[in-house]
Amino acid sequence: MEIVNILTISLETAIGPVAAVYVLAVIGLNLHFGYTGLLNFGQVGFMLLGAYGVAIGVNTFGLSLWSGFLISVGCAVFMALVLGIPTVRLRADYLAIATIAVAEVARLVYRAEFARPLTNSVYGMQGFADGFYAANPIPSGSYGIGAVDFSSRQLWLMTVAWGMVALGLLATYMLMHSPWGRVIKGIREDEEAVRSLGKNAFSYKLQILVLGGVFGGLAGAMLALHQQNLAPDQFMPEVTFYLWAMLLLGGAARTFGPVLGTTVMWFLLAAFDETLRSLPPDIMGNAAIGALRDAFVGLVLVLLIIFRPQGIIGNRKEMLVNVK
Amino acid sequence: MRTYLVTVPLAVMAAMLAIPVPASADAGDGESLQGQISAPESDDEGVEGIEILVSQDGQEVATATTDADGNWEVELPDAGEYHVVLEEDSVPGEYELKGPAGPERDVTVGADKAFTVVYPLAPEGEAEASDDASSEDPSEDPSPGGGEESAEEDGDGAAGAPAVDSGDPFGEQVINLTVAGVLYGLIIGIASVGLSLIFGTTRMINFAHGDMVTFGAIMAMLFSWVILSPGVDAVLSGIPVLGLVNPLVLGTVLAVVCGGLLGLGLERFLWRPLRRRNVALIQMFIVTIGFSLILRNVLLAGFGARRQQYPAFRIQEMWSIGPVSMTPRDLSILVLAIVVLVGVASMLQFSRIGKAMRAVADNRDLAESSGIDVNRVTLYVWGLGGSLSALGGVLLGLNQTVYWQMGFHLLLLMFAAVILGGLGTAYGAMVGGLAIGLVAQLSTLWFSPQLQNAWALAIMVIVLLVRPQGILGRRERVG
Amino acid sequence: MSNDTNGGAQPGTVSSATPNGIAGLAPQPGVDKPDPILRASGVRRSFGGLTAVNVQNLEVQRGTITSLIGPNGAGKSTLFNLLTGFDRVDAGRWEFRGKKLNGMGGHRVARQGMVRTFQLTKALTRMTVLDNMLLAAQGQSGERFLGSFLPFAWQRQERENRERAMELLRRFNLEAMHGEIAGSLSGGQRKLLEMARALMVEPSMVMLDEPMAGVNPALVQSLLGHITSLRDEGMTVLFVEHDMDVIMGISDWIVVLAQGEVIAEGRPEDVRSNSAVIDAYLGAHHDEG
Amino acid sequence: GGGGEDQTLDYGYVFPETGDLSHLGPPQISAAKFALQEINDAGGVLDSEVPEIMSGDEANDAAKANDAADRLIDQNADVILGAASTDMTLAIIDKVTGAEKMQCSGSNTAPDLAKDNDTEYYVRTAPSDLLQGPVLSQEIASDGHQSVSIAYRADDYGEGLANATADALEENGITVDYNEGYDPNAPNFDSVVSDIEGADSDATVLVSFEEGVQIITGLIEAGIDADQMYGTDGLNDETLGESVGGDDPSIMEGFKGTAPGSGEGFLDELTAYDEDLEVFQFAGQVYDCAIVTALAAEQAESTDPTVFVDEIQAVSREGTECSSFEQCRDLIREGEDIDYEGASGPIDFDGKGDVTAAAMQVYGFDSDGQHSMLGTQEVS
Amino acid sequence: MSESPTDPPRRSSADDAAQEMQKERAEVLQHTDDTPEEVDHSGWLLAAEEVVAGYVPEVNILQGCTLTLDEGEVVGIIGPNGAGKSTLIKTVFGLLPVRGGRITLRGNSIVNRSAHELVSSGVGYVPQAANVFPSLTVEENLEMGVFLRPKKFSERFASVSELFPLLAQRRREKTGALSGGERQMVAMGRALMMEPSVLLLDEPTAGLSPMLQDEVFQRVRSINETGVSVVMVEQNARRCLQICHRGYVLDQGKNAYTGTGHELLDDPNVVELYLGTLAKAE
Ligand SMILES: Nc1ncnc2c1ncn2[C@@H]1O[C@H](COP(=O)(O)OP(=O)(O)OP(=O)(O)O)[C@@H](O)[C@H]1O
Ligand SMILES: Nc1ncnc2c1ncn2[C@@H]1O[C@H](COP(=O)(O)OP(=O)(O)OP(=O)(O)O)[C@@H](O)[C@H]1O
Ligand SMILES: [Mg+2]
Ligand SMILES: [Mg+2]
Repeated sequence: MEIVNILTISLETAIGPVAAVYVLAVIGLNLHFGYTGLLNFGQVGFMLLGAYGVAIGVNTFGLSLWSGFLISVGCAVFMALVLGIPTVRLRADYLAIATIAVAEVARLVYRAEFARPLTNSVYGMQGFADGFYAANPIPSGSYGIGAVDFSSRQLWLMTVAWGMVALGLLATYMLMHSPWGRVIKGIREDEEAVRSLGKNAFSYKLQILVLGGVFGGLAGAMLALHQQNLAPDQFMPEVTFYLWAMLLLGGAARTFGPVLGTTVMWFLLAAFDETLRSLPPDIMGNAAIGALRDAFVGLVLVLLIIFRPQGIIGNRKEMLVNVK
Repeated sequence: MRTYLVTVPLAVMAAMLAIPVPASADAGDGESLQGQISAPESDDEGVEGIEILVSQDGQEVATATTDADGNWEVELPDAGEYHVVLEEDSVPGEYELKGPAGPERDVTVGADKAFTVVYPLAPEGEAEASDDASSEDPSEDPSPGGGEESAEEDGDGAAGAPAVDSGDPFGEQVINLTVAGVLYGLIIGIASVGLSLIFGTTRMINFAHGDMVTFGAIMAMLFSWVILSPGVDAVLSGIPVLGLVNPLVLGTVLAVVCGGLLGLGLERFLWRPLRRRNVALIQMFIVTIGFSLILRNVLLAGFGARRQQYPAFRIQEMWSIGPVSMTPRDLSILVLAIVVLVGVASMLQFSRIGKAMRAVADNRDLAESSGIDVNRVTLYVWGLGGSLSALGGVLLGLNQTVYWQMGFHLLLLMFAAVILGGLGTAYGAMVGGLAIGLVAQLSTLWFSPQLQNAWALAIMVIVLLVRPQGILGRRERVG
Repeated sequence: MSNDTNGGAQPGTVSSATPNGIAGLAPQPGVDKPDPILRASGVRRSFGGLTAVNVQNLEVQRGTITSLIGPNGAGKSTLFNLLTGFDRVDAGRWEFRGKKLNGMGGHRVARQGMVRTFQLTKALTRMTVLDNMLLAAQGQSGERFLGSFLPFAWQRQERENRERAMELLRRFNLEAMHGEIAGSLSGGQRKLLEMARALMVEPSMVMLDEPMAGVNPALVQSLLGHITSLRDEGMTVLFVEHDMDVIMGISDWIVVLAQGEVIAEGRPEDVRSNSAVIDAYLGAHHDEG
Repeated sequence: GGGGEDQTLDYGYVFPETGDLSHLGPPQISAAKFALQEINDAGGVLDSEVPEIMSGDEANDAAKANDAADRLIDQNADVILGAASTDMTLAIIDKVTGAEKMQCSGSNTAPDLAKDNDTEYYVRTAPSDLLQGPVLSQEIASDGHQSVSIAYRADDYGEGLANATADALEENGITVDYNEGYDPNAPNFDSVVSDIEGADSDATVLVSFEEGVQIITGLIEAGIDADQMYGTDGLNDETLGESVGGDDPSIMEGFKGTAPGSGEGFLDELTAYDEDLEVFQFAGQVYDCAIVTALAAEQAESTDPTVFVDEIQAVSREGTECSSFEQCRDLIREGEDIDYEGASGPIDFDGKGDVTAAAMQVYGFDSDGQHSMLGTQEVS
Repeated sequence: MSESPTDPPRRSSADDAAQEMQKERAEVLQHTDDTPEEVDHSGWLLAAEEVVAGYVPEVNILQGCTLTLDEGEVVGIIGPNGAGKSTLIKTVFGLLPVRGGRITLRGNSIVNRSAHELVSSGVGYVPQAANVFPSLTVEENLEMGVFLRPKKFSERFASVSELFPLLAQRRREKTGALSGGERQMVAMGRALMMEPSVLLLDEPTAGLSPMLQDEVFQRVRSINETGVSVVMVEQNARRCLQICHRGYVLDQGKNAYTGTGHELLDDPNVVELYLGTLAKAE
């Protein structure tokens, strides 16, 4: 396949619906880690709950899509509280493992056989997104500039998802440039000091945990709508690590970090994948190609950090102080 | 539970022979219905004289009566659907029909097929209880209940087992699972000591640790293949000492060396340069993710996706030590793991280099200022961590199977073990590993095995809530 | 060593000017004060076998500078931790401005108007010095989640706070550093920031844990001036320090802690001549004056 | 590529190149390529050569599978083979069929798929578990076992087949003492072994892929003989004897299982085509997918899926039997109504795109531990 | 402040950092090459001349500082907070990269020597903050002091615990739990364990009770009498200058005043700007 084609596909991926979904989740992570310093390694858990919120709402309880969304948000809030109330007092690295564990337990429970009536266990859920696409105001067809084009369904999804992203960015910006955000950043540095100044660090941590979790939940919900299908095993811990990579690539504690990191990462991944696939098959055998592709993703991550440790728009000075 | 097999290993063979020769399927041409009705205590002893009625579309096709061995057979005219009824009146008084399926069955017999219809019997009066057990949804009926009952009613005494019934099956299962849990826990412990050490000295969460575990296991596998390959084998058996050594022992040693070298190489050529450039820890964490992807997939490409077991360690006979039974393989894992763990913990606690490692963990600059060559110590830590993870991999591979994701699948549990034990404590990984291993295994007494990881992780979270600093960790003072 | 501290040019360093009703008090451990702002009794905390704090009765007079001195490990910082809700007592009760504080979390204690600094400084490393200060301001409407979305509602307040913060920073010689991130401050500068930040809260009582250790003497002097003037404006100060010149120069009242217990209390001159204090703390060198 | 614009029939696949099920990828990929080669050797579809198959990786990850499907649709694939796992099929089915592309999977066996599926663009050549369960159950019954423990990998594959088997067993009066899933990603299966040992049934059924090796080993060590164990297609593996017993594969003597069939002749040809293949699961079914869709296009004289989708059922049943692309194509050209008899079975689609009949193999291990076919059974 | 999304991505990339490192190393190497000519050019035991150093790239905290130490001397460094005193010590001790200037020990350049190498050639250092290993016990902390000569432990331990009896009493306790002053004792104790020939102390008396401060000053004096040369940063400036042979006043990364201890104590400018009038030395 020629280079133009590769670039088009990569570009489509970078601005496409999946990228938007990931940006949402990364915005949540940025609130958690970037600004508050909470090592949340369970963001995928929020996505899981959010995604299943919609699906369960629509499929199991027969609610409307919008109530499904409310359930998503509700589930994310619930998880944030369940996770937060007991664990936010943990040391940072302990919290990291605790969040991973909770997310993983959630996945295992959602896929367990006893959860079948609610989640359809390992079979996952389908057919809950019709309401969303029925509400699509964009006439069907294909829209695009040049070779980059999207179907009306994709476009509808992208409009909603990127719309949420815009709201998320706006919220991040407003919050973090306000005294509220200052307290949050203070907590990142030293919770005890903040408490000694009369701020209820616990409550702030819960607030941000809920807020970031809601973004994770919305991301999950949008992902569910995009795929029109859900399976518990797509919410493996690795997803969180990709989110982290995107956040750090963009630059933590920057409003636009999540957007940049995510789109650049998706672009690279897609370009890479396409290039490999466009090679004649005799260069790389079938068996090895998949493995090597994943290995290359790893290599890209390593190189990105080596050459730009603070991220695309990160602040190197802050990073240096962080270590010393 | 078949303890008797364990107490007398040779009985394994006897037991195999004792299993009844199945009534032959696919016997002859043409369609037929058949079955064997045996007495509840014994699969051998048939029950004679039970009548079976076969009909099709309400028309009687044939009847049959069980012979002395309990066998019955009905030739059918054609493939198709038949209705089979067992005359309950013909069942001898001391037995009754067991199970929810009841005396009447509708069966579909394929062309040229002999279809077997099963009518299990139970001693009079006991059928009710077992009806209840099996009528429950089996998935909601965890093993111990079901296991207990079936163990009692089947008896399976055919092999002439002494005292099968005297042992409490649930108790035995507890013992079995405890042993398995301890073993599993020690393996997790060994594999995660390195993680704990590395985290301790560099504050780095090494996400690639699981793949380093896999690396060790696969290296040992490759080496033992090489050693077993005819040419090398011939050479080695020529050398007096090496000839006697099990190939895996040599393979393990080499794998541990390779693991160590991998660790050393990583520190020297990746982490040290990154640290020099003041790359923050969280960024390094992403690098470990990247490296983990690379290593895992290179192993996949090189080794393939299949599971393998170490040659010459596949199936072993159980040894029994009191109520506990385990294979010699598992016993050696147990012993080796304990020795290594205690060794490492004492090294950390008492030796000079161990103290230096802890000092570096606390404060790199100050350690440097005390005359400790921090870079060298970090190098040692990575070397040691790498070798221990490789050893953990070999042990896990011995106890289970070797495949490209084995360590990766263990990773979360290793993290849990390290955290649970308390970071930076010498015995932390050991205690944490044991706790995780035991919880994972024992949880299956009550819950489905598919949730065993969930329980292990949940326990970790719960313990952290009570002791945020881990089991052995100590709280830091404020102000 | 001479203790002639009155020679200083700074106002208010005169310890004899005790305007706050403790002039006539008997210098006894645990003596009741006429107008205590803080009153603690039976406060006990032990770590394993070690009883770090065991204070039978301690009252701090409103509007004074009270110093808490004692040998290393006497339990001063631990007492601070207990009183301000950063550690849990084994036993005891204490009240501040008549309100019982037992079991109250650190932030709620601070909101009551009792603010402390930490001996091992806690600068908010990756925030600027100014942000460190602004964080300390109380009652900011922009610190509420929804409030933060209404900039026009909090911007005025923010401006005022900023002015006050700059004013304080000037006092503490940190004005030039206001835009730097706090992580790049030197050891002494962190102490200064810690203290300035505590004052930014505008507490009714400030508890300073060795604020002057590592601060340049010339600056110490001007800071003491500032603290006395705050006292004169009505603030209560509880002060832990090992620098006798500072202690003797500024304190209205001194409490001596040793092995967790109050062994002496009194005006500087009482304490200086107390033989128990000399043995336990000051050492021979200091009784020359 | 394709659709209505040009005359080539474009194939793409979504198979596991990476991820947990990646060992299932190579046989399916090879089978698909082999089928295309056969088609091209016979002159292609509608006389134009079928282009190189486009690849897609399902990676056992719904997001990646989606991506792969998106891309294939983007590149105008007419027929998408896959996905291999039911999960991943569910992940992409709405997208693929919504875009009016033909999707055919050779390995989706979950019974519920037919129930949920109301599109004509999706067909599967793999038999539903509802067909396999009873065969396995009969095998156990005819061996005289009256109580059974079932351990299955807790995923869409294992749970469906285990429950289908359990139902069939209980219907036939056999007690199911234990029927539990285990986490296929668990690093340790000792507890599964211990549970089965504790249940003390006459026979054990393992619905496993490769991790079954580990459980079998444990069971044998615990004193349970291989002839009390039954497997499913996941364990239908020539090398199982060596995997378990090493130098002494005879320890597997008596182990039996059932699997959807792939004709022996076909496997020989496939091995000749791709010598590196170690696993052959579902190769025949995928091959049939490729051939049957090509035949439908021939019959409809169009490579547009919206047109040839209507012919899929027709070419698969009722008519003159034929079993290779060339043979069937020639019959079509002669105007005959054909009935494609595939490498894996009769391939007769019902209205829901399920095969109504399948060849089920019973495999077993002999006294040398060698894998052998004990028989084939057509079920419907 | 901490965020400016509108900023164009900063040019200082990883390359900058790499370049920075390289530049620094190149300079370092250049100096090493120079050393043969410089051997003994000054005769100082320890000499840092025109040192330039800093933490963040492009920001120099030290802008040409000079510090010399003769055999058997006690040298004090005083100055306002943030002057760069600690930075100077850290740079001399090899904990910060040197960006310019020379540092020699007994005439040999030590510019690119790592700290642990300096320790083995007889230099000891007590940092200002974070000067204990919190998760090690008191005893283990002290052991770290004699890390390179473990055999000496018991002998040295006896003499250190004579100075700070508390250390012996609580030898099995984790340092992390100790009070600020107690930690300071551990830190001092660690340095005294070393028996170095050059001792760099950064505010050794901060947080100690007056009695112990006296002890420390006396002890510094007495170990100096045994031939150990000491560099001491102190905010307890008067006391420090009283026992120092010479003193430096640092301000804003540069030397402001230099002289013998008493010269500085008597210099009205120094008193006004750096010593304050609150306390006067006897
Ligand atoms: N880790 C750091 N990162 C960046 N800049 C720093 C760092 N530490 C110190 N600085 C800068 O270096 C300057 C000098 O710091 P240094 O610690 O040397 O001061 P000092 O003279 O020891 O002061 P003090 O008496 O308060 O300890 C400080 O003003 C600060 O701006
Ligand atoms: N978390 C803790 N665990 C164990 N012991 C502790 C803990 N916190 C304090 N201690 C002990 O309690 C005693 C009192 O400590 P504290 O910090 O209150 O002393 P201090 O009076 O502030 O001393 P300094 O003047 O040296 O700061 C010390 O001996 C210390 O070792
Ligand atoms: Mg203190
Ligand atoms: Mg300093």
